[in-house]
Amino acid sequence: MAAYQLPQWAALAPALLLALTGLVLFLIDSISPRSTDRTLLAGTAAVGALASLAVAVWFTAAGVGTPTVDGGEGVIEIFDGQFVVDQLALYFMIVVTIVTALIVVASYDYLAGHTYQAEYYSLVVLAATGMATVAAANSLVTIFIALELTSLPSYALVAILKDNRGSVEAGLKYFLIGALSSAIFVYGISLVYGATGVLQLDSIAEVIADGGADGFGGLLGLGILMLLGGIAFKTASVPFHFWAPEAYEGAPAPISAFLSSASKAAGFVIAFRVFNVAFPLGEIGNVIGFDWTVAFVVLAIVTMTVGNFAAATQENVKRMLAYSSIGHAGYALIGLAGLSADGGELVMGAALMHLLVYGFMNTGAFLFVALAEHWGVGRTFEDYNGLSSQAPVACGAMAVFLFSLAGIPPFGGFFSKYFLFTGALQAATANTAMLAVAAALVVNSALSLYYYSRLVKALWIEDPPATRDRLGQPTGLYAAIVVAAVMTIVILPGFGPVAEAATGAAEALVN
Amino acid sequence: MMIEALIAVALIGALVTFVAPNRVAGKLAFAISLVPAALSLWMFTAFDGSGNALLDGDLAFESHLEWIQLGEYSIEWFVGLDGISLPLVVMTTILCSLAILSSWTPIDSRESQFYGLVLFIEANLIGVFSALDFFVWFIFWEAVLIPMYLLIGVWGGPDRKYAAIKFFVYTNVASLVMFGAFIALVFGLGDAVTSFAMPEIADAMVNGGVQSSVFGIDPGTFTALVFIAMFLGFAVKVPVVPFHTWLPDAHVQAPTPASVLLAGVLLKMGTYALLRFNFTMFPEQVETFAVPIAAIAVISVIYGAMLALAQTDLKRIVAYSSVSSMGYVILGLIAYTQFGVGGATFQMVSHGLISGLMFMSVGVIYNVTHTRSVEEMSGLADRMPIAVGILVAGAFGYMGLPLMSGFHGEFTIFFGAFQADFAYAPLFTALAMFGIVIVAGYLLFALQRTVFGPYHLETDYDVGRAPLHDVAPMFVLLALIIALGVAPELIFDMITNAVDPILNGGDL
Amino acid sequence: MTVAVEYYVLLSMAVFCIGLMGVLTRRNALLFLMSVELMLNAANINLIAFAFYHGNLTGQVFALFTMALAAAEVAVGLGIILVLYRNFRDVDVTVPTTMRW
Amino acid sequence: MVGTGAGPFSYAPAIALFPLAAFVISLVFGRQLPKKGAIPGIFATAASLLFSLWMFATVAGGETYHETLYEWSAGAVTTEVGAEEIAFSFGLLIDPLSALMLVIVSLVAFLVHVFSLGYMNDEGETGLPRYYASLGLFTFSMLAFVYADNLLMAFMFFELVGLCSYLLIGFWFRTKSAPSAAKKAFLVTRFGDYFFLIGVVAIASTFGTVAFAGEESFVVAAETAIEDGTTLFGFDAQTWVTITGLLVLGGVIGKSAQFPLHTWLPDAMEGPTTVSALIHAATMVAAGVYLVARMFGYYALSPTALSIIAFVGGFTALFAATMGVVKDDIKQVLAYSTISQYGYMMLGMGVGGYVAGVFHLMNHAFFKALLFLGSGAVIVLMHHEQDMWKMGGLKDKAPITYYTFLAGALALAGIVPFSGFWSKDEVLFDALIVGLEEPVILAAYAMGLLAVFFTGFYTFRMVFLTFHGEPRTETAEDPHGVGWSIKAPLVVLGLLAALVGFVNLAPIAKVAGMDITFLEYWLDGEYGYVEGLTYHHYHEMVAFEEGYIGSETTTMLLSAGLSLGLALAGAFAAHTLYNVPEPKRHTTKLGGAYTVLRNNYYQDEYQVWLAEGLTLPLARTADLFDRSVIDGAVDGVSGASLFGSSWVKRIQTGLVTNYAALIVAGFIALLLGLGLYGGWF
Repeated sequence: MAAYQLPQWAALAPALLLALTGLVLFLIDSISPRSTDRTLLAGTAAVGALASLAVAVWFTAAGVGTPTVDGGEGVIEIFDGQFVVDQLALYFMIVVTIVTALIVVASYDYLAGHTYQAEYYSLVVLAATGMATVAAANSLVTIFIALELTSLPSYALVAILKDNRGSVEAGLKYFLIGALSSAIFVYGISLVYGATGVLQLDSIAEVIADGGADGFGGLLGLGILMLLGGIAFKTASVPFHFWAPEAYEGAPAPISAFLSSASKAAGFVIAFRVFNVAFPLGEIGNVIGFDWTVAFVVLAIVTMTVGNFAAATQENVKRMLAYSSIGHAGYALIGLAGLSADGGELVMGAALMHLLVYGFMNTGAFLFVALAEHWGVGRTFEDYNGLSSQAPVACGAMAVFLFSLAGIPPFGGFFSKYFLFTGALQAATANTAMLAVAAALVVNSALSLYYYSRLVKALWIEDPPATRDRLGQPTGLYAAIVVAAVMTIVILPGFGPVAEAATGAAEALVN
Repeated sequence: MMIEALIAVALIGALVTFVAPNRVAGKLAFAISLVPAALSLWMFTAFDGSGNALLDGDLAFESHLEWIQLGEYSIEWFVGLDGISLPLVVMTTILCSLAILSSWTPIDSRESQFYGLVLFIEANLIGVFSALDFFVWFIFWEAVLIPMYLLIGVWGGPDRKYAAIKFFVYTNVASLVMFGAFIALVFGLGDAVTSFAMPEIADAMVNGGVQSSVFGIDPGTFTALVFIAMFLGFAVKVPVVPFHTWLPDAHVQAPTPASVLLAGVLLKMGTYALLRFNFTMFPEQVETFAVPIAAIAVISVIYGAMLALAQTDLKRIVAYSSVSSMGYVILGLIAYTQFGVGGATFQMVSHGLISGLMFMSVGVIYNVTHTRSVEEMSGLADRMPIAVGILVAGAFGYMGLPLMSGFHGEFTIFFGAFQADFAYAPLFTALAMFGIVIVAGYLLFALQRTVFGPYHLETDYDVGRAPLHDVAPMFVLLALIIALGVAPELIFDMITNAVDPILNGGDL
Repeated sequence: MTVAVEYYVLLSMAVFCIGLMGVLTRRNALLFLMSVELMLNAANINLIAFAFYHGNLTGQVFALFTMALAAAEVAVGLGIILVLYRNFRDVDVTVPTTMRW
Repeated sequence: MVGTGAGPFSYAPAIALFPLAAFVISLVFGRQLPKKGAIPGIFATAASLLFSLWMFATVAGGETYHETLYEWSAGAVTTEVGAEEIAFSFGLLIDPLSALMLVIVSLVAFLVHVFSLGYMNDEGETGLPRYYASLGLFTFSMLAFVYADNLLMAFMFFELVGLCSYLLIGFWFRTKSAPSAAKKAFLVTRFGDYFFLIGVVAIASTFGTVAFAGEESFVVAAETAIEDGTTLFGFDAQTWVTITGLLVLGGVIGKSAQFPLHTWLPDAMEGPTTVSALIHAATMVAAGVYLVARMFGYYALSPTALSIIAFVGGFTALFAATMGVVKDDIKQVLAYSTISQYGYMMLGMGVGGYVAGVFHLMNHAFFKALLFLGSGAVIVLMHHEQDMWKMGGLKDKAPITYYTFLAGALALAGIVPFSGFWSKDEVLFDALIVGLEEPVILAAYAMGLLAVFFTGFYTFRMVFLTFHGEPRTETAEDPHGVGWSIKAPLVVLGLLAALVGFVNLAPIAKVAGMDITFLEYWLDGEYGYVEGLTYHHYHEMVAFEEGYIGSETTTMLLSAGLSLGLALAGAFAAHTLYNVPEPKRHTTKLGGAYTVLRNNYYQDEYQVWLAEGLTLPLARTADLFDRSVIDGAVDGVSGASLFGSSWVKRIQTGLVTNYAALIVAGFIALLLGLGLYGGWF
């Protein structure tokens, strides 16, 4: 098995490859600062992203991170445990790199005639690097650093359209809320450190298990809550979601896609890892008086409800998608809410699946908005009326994304959403509070059905306005959209491996 | 692999049609749709199954394929046919071909997309009736929504957007409720089941059922709650009063072929699911809730018929009468006797054909008159004798005229329900039977006003004879209706053979 | 003579809350930013104090990281505030409200 | 003596299938054929007639036939009497009764087909293929109904003849009135059939069989149940039999146009006169009474049911006769007389006078067909004028029509020795002897007797107004001629009307002690018979006492003289009033009564009110309720959630400081909540 011969640190290859790509882009930029050779820049970025995707997939296939008992290579620890490369890490690296690749390809057209090309791509790739690193980070330190590595480029990216007030406003709000949240996050870290005296996740768990943190219950609990706050910001969960609608609406559409899919995923990997590894259920209950799942039950319900309800009556398509992505964050949170001392890999696995599928369908949806902005047809539902008559393929793809987001077969979103539902119900057999979550899921997906189909209606049913000049077919955007659509469809029949990987990753973490 | 072949042909055909040029789309789609029709007819002759698919009967055309391992539960591609599902599959394929034929005239825009969607629906409908793993079944069940939503929304009438979204959301919410209830049930069964295969679950339910309490609810209550939730979930699809209001809107707005499929097949999905899940897996609860359900059935019959009586739009009339007819089916199911359940299943097929015929006739009338209002036309028989002749025949079929399939369906249902076990069964039956008077009332009224009397038309069109490809499908349906009416045992035997295990707790 | 760790915690909490109040009340972007810095430093106080309390260096090291990142954050922040000023002729964070609801 | 499939009976199915073939042929090729499909119809009915006669002869030869031909549905049941299995099938039962009826039906059908050649074809009528196809379908259904061997099969063809009646009444669909009349006919009979169907279902699920004859017939099952005192559906067997019997009777009352479901028949005259003759006089309307005769054994078990039948019959006889008095339209008069005559048959059946009922059924079939065809001829003469006041003096212009019509009239009025007299007298006699013991029956008898007078009156009023006196219009001056195809059937029927009564001269037989009551012997199985379906058997079963005034013979002579006298009185009254050169509208002298009769006792009004004044508004209310409340609830839910949405999104004020505040607030809320939950403070 090739993975053997490689040195330990090579297990981080996906992240490293991304970092390398970022540096290469800087290099290109410094060689020809004025260069707007889109093909070269986008190409490099895409190659880098795809390369790291390939590596991540290869590692997974080769069984890196798979427990040796299952005939895998076992979890690989780097820098004595600051980083771990397990199934979860690789899984999320795959998600991140997929999204990165898609949006980089899409940006090829979106940034046409735009300055700061090189900066744009390098920032994107650096942010991706951060996310990939987050996936593997196993200590609050590394997590925080990787998180910032993700956030800082994102702030800049959102605001990159310097002469567009929307973009700037979005950047500002994103940044301010981001700063606030990271401050809270760090403070949370400090409190946890105070309570336990260590920052590496598994050591925290040990300390808690040994009762080293007894007596610091309140301190630890407050710390955990603050960590939760920082994570909620990344995953755009209530109440830390306020930045999301504006940021997504104002930012360039590919960046919105990037943030709402990859960045969200990064947030979730932290959540999964930190809470499962550092604060194992049951033991943590003895210290702080309750299991943190309660917090997630509340967050999940509130988040999905706020997201979907706010989305229902939006007029601006991008903003609707923004709110819907908040709603989906709520769905994914079920993965944590449903956990319990004795397992719950099903529900968490479902959450992982959802994040992967979401990586395709949501990215695709935002990329369609990017396409619409590229066409300059406008931002509201009315402006989208009857686009199908002029661009059937793209609109078909968009219909696929929307129906998939609504969780209707034969698209990937169906399985992930209904598995989440299933998982929630299974968890409910142990923890009745989950019934409320399941109920909320029903209500919300009914509502989401309404506003998603509203957009389908605009695209396919409404008649196009008389005055609309014919629309171009930008290669990159189309390619990205079509790929996303195809993946969204074929992932349904091919769900076996996905489910396997997800549940495997979850299992490794939960038990 | 026959079933896969059916579905594959329809799916591929859908894709091909979707990219085909509009001119040829209609003919192409029709040609393609003949393949599944022929195949299913062959399957009908080659059918060698016996017993009930869920209660370890011998399936015909069975096939398994490992798919997904979800925690300790496995999901597999599992399809097969028994005496209940086969007739429905055949009906579906035939009805789809005819629906395509009948849409040559009315559909004059975005043809390739239209016919593509129809074929896509066909694929899913076949899947619904043949899938035996819950998730596979549920995929097909839900996948029907999208094409129907678009068919109504894009090619529908003036108020189509409202109707489409109402249909879409309403039925999907129902599915969610049903899904949740069923999954909860599966978990409630605990280690008894290790997959979502319906036969396994049905077996666990019939022998033993839920043992330990779930969600802190004791097993009995829990099972009852699940039963109710699933019944409500399906009741929307059927639809049963008071969950029927999406139906008239959808029907009135939908284009003719969509109405044909909606009334002909989609409603049967609801009753079929009721039979497969509620009435197969919950024998005890069926007895417990017999009286209320029977009451609901009677209300659906009478109330639906009364509503039909009040309408002046031909399509609305037929739509509400479908509600009424579905009430008969529910009555037959709840009777829980061989004739009752068998008759209900027979009635599913029969009503599929007859309502299809009715909607086609109304469609043909609409094509030439461009109105569906009873007030705005009269004496059409003067101008289009053949089409009207078929319409009249269909109407009498709807009234349950002997020697037409409707009579056998209704009579067996009544007969089966009259001797049912639950309290006042004869009374309920007698009440429900009054539907046959009301149905005659509103249909004859409509006929008198529209096709008889001196020729007159409010809209400024002149009525001529309908083209062959409009009339031909109606002839085919009429032939089938009479065939099933004269020789019901064509399908009734295999149906009862598949129904018996349900009533005898699993054994043939 | 050493001061009990509780007092450090109290101090940091106080600083944190001051920063928070600043965030909530200040409309000027720069002051907003400074308040955030205060909160970060509150965290640093904690870290160092606890490092001393637990007798390991992890906290102190992490404090260094935090400062560095804070600096980076400020850099990006100032950039954004700059373009903010260019677009809105103001650094009042309550001015840009083109996107709402 | 029940024969096997061998022999002539194996051809029995053909009797019904010939007309079916004719139906298909006329429907498909009618346009191309000469005479537009009349020919196949004539040949088919002729063939059916021949085969029927053959069957008749065979039965006379002492054989009968009871065979299941085709089982179309079978399954397991749980019946009250414990039967486990039931099979629904098509089968033939050819016994004296059905054989006789076969002949009647096929004969009249044949004659009507011939008559149609003259009546329909000459007028350049359109849609003739439809006409002949419907006639063929009707003949098929009617014949199949006649020799159906089980109740369900009977019901099915009972429904089918209803369909044909609908189609034929509505033959002239371009008018407004015909379709409406057709609808009314079907609906009213359907209302009766509703009860019939319940009856069928009830009987089937009670006894697990619907067979008319044989050991496993429901009649036998019912007998045993009553003997064993079984409880059926919570009633004692006797009551349950009565209930089910009455349910079936619902269908009978509908089809045979008995009160209160008689209203459709007069309207049904909108159809071609030939149709009225065939369907609405001779055959289909007879189906009801025939059904009673067919399952007489079942009714015989329940005196209650019988007396109800009798009373309804007697009442209808009088009720309809009175209305017939004031009608001006010749077909209307005949329509009401039809209703009234079927009342007599019901009366006969109800009092256990099985033979009498069937006898009158047969006679009526002939003379009423004759009268209708005759009126058809008159209508041809009068260029489709039906108002008797516009006629007069046709006697000399159309002698054949006149004399045949007269024969029919005499039979209808019940004047010796025409057929009607014998049968009607027998009915009344049976009613009287039972009535002397049963007051209800006596009332029924009284009404029937009274009706005789009115019958005589309106019949001869019709004759005189139509044929006697001076012509009152130009068309009456020189009428349109009629061809052989019209005359021939009239002659045949005229002879039958005059002579057929001699097959059962009960009074003479009694007086002279001769064995000449052939029909009685026939129905009594002197020739061929099926076990349990004989007059004797019925007679024993019927629980009625019989009483006599003096001896049986005196009673009989008494009743005969009474009815004859009344008939003559009626005829004489008509003679004095209307047999004058210039008759007046004396009926107007009746004053208030006239308007009531004219409006048919407001029967239609209240039934129309039930349909349009009650049901329709009810339906409209339901519709309103549906749209407002039920659908309103559905839309309300979505409206509410959208309102909620528009409210929720307001949190997003766009002010970043508010966001910060909200975040902190939310965080603190979470903190407090969980803190309390976790017991930190």
